[in-house]
Amino acid sequence: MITTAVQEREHYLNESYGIKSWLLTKDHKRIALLYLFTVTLFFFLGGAFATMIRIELLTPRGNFVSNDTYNKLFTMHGVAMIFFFLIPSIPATLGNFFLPMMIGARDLAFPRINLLSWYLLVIGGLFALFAMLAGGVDTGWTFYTPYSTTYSNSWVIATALGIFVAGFSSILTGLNFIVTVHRMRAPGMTWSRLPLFVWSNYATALIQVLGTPVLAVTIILLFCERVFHIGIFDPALGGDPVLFQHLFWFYSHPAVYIMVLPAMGVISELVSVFSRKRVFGYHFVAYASMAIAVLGFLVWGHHLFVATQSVYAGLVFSFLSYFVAVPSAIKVFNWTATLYKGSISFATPMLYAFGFIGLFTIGGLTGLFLAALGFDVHVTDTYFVVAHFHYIMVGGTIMAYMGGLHYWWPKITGRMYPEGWAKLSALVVFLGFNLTFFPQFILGYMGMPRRYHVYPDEFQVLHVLSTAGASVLAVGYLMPMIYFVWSLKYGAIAPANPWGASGLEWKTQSPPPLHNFDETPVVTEEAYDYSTVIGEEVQIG
Amino acid sequence: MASEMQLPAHEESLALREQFDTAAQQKDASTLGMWIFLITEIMFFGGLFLAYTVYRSMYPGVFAVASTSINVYWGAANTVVLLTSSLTMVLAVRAAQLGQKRLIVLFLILTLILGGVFLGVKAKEWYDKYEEHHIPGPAFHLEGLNPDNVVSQGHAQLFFSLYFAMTGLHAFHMVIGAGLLLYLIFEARKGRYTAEYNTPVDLIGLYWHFVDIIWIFLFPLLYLIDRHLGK
Amino acid sequence: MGSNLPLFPEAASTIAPDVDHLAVFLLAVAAFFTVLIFVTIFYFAIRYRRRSERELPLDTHGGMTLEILWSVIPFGITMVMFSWGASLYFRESRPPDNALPVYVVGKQWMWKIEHIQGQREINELHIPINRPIRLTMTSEDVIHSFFVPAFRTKSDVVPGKYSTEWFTATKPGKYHLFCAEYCGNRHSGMIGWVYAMEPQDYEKWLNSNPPPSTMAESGSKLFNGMGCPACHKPDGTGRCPSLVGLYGSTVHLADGRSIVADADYIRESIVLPQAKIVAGYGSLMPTYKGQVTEEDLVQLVEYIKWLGDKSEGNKPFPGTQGEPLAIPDLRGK
Amino acid sequence: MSNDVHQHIDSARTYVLVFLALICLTVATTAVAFVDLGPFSVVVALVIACCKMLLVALFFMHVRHSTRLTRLVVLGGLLWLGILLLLTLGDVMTRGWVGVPGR
Repeated sequence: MITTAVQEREHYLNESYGIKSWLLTKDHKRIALLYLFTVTLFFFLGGAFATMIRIELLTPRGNFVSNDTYNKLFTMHGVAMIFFFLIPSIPATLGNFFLPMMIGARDLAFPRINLLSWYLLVIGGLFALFAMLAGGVDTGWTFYTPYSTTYSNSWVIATALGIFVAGFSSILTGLNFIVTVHRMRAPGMTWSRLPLFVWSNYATALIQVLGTPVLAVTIILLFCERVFHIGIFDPALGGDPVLFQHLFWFYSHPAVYIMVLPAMGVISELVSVFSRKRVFGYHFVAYASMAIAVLGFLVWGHHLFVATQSVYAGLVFSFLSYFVAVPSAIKVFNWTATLYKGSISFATPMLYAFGFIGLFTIGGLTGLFLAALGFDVHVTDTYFVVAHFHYIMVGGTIMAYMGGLHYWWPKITGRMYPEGWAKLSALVVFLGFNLTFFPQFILGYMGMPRRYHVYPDEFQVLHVLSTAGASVLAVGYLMPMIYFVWSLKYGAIAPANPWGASGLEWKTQSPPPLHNFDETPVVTEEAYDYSTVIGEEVQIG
Repeated sequence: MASEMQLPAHEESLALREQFDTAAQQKDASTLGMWIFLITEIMFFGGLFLAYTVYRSMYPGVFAVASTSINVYWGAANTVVLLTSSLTMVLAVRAAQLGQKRLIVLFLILTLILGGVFLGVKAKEWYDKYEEHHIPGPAFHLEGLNPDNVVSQGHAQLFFSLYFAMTGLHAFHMVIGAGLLLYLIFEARKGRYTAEYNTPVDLIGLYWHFVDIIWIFLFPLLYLIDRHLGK
Repeated sequence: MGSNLPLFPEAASTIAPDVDHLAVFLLAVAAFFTVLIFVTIFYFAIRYRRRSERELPLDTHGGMTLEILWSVIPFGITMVMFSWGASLYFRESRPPDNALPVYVVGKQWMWKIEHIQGQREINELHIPINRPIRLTMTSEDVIHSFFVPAFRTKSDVVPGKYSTEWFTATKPGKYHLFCAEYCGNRHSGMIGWVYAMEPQDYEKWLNSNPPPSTMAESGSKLFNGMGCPACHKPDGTGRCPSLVGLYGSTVHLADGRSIVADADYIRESIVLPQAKIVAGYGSLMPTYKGQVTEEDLVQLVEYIKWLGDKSEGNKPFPGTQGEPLAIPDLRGK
Repeated sequence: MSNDVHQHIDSARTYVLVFLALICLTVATTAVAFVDLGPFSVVVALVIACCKMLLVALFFMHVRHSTRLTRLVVLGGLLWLGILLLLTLGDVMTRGWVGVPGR
């Protein structure tokens, strides 16, 4: 009965057909799917590079690829994953799709700019792909001068241009989100009623808008220096390579928060829905997002503790770095407290949320290690750092991204994914992830430098463990790819609100109609009020 | 809200896009969007201002000598030209707010001409720099202020790299602005902008003034600071 | 298994045990909070698992006390981490005055090392134990990083300037030396060994590799060979400032600034002489960039450093027989 | 429906007066540049530039009549520029303070 009703109704997917209806769409939902498709491509591309890196590191000798190729592999892994997957991942797919729906809007404020930002990502991606196919780039994703400007003999310019263009995609998405949240909220949708996913995307948008332009101008300077040899960072002319690092990290440290803040937003949604409770300390979690966005701009110098930065600057940056710990801790504690006396379901998205909280906790706490100056001197530029940021970016962001995809899949596609397979894959991802990256903490403390093609024999056992974990992880990521596609045709038809969730996006049909709502919703209740969704009230405790 | 829009179909409602409920909401959103875009521009030029400040603090002497080699009178004249173009731009915005369709076109054309003059003077200055071998590269050479004053060519190149990067990116923004003005003139001639609907004129005005503000800082930093040393 | 799977690096410098103590503290805090969060989540998840599809829990409101507690307590703990790490960092940043100087020049993809006695090594560094060693380092090309895990210390080696690293080895042995900052194709081949030796073995090693001349001596030859004394006359009557007593002293510049004449200043004054003009002198010195290598430069620095001490009477070059290997106290002046 | 509730239209006279002030400041800053004020040359030049920026922003860009949100956006942008400059210069200016090269 539900089936026929759903199939007869018009929604954003069957409202028009043909390539043109997608490539020229101004519908935020379709643009979100274009993004989903694009970033998935880059995720598997980056994953392929990672696979080759891990195979190479099975043995201490460089006998799978040459050192030159290895350097290109880790550089392209970083470029593909960071600039073309992680940064656009949650905001541009899940955010694009659900931010307007969650605030009761028909679309983003600037739909044409939204489409433009997708095209910019694609153009940037094509530049980067061209560089990869033409021979690759070997500077590391950090492009440190003078190696990138003078010494590297690879496709630095094409890659940098790709990142430059993709940067504008990110800026425009951020701009669109900020204006949308300010100007497009439905009647009654006050700031303190905003879902936390909206708050965190708003905070992310601030970073995108304030940070990315600095990366853009840095890339322009890098470009000038490499092409014209004019010496803005060239020590031979009195330039300062450390200035490049300041400019680069002014963006690239906050960029970590571009990746993880939206993930935190997803987790807030998941934890609330699957324990059927309002997020504990809603206001604190919301303000924590804003605090992270602001404080994130004050700490970039902790990447430069051994880079011949002044000792006093190191002191200030270390001190400020610890301030970020507080809002992050607030979030973790509040998520945990939300579970207290809840009604906790073990649906797949919740498993990913548990995974996120655990791995993010480890990633965050090891961040405290790295902010401790005397300790950082030993472990910086080692596998300790590699492990730390993979706990944040893979254990954090990708876990949340997967959790969010499962959670919203029924809304996006109108189909349910197979729960059993999904639970299995969540488990496989969690185990594979830890096996891959936990040994790297030990490797790092033992002194294994990052970006090493060959390494001393005594590190091999840990590297083998890590590679074993990576193959498990790869299976964990391939499984959803397969069953998601499978579900498009064979999945059960999804009801409008399969989880008993309270957000506005669940108050419309699955998949949503072209303009999201049949009529503009009027909001009269706080966020995460489940009493109207679930009829019966049972006290548990 | 939406039902209030059932007014006679004049240009205002035609210009209302479907995601908005009211024209006021649309104008607010566009204005906010423009301001946020200008913030990104502040940060974009901010990187250059940072590089300038860092190197100037490291090599104040050379920067003073290099700065003195630029013709301050062209710079000052160009500042006046650009400020005048800001005046004509704001008068164009005013004309649009009052719905004076012919005046909009007139002031926009004046703004465009002044922008062109600015770029022309800028081109002349760059050409002078080329003649004087002040373009960073193998042929670069900057003379000292007197025979006893040998200038560190590397540091002087840093100054001119920044000079060309900063004035170049500024000029690039002017060119974009000129393109936007052409579009406005074209539309304004068709009588597109009225007292009710003039958001594009308003927004491009904001952009033009912003580019002006950047120049307001470039002028003293590049032309004026330590000029007295070169007397 | 123990030898096949080492899980903890050797600690062979005075600072290493202190870094390890900090590491243990950090690990304890991290383990406590990780276990706390994991256990709590597990407990809540099982205890409050959903028993019926239609159950609705009562709202538990957020509590201000809780929020303040779990903000303030972690913040307090992080401040302990900050102070501990910072004090260690200060120690790592300030070499003791009696440290033995060694010069390091990094280039793609090798470490070139010169002792002030004149011995040169590539990808190997021989040092005595229980004696602070002060590395003055620079790079000929890109950024490298001098990393000795057993000493728990590293510093980037940046072209165009000097960086400093110091350590005191405590155990004789052979320790890994890694380049930790990605530097191109054979980055992972830019490795070597640090040999920490008993003082008498070190002495033996020095004597078995007699160099043609000490660093300061080589520097003095370069200095004279390039014609520097024509202008830089020792008595200060030349067209350029005298370099006697320069090292470690405060220099007043023409633009009004004052700086301490350290290795960086001397290096810069040779390759980019116009960067900092001494008050009262014209900027007539031409650049020697391209005419001197980084290895020449460290010899010149060592020579000028020796000139800095010479005001106290004619001393032999450091590193020659019987001379104490000491550098003047920079901070004292 | 009035969509222009907060649209203030300044008189052309105001704009011309602001313009004249801007020209005067330009002349002043150019003239002062030839006078040796020591380190104050920079201060004076930047103060005049800031005044000019304020005139353009407040009058030509209508910040005077704009919403609190717009003003917040402008201040935020300047604050972030300040962060970028301040923290980086904090490093550059304090290099070598401990008397050890590279620290």
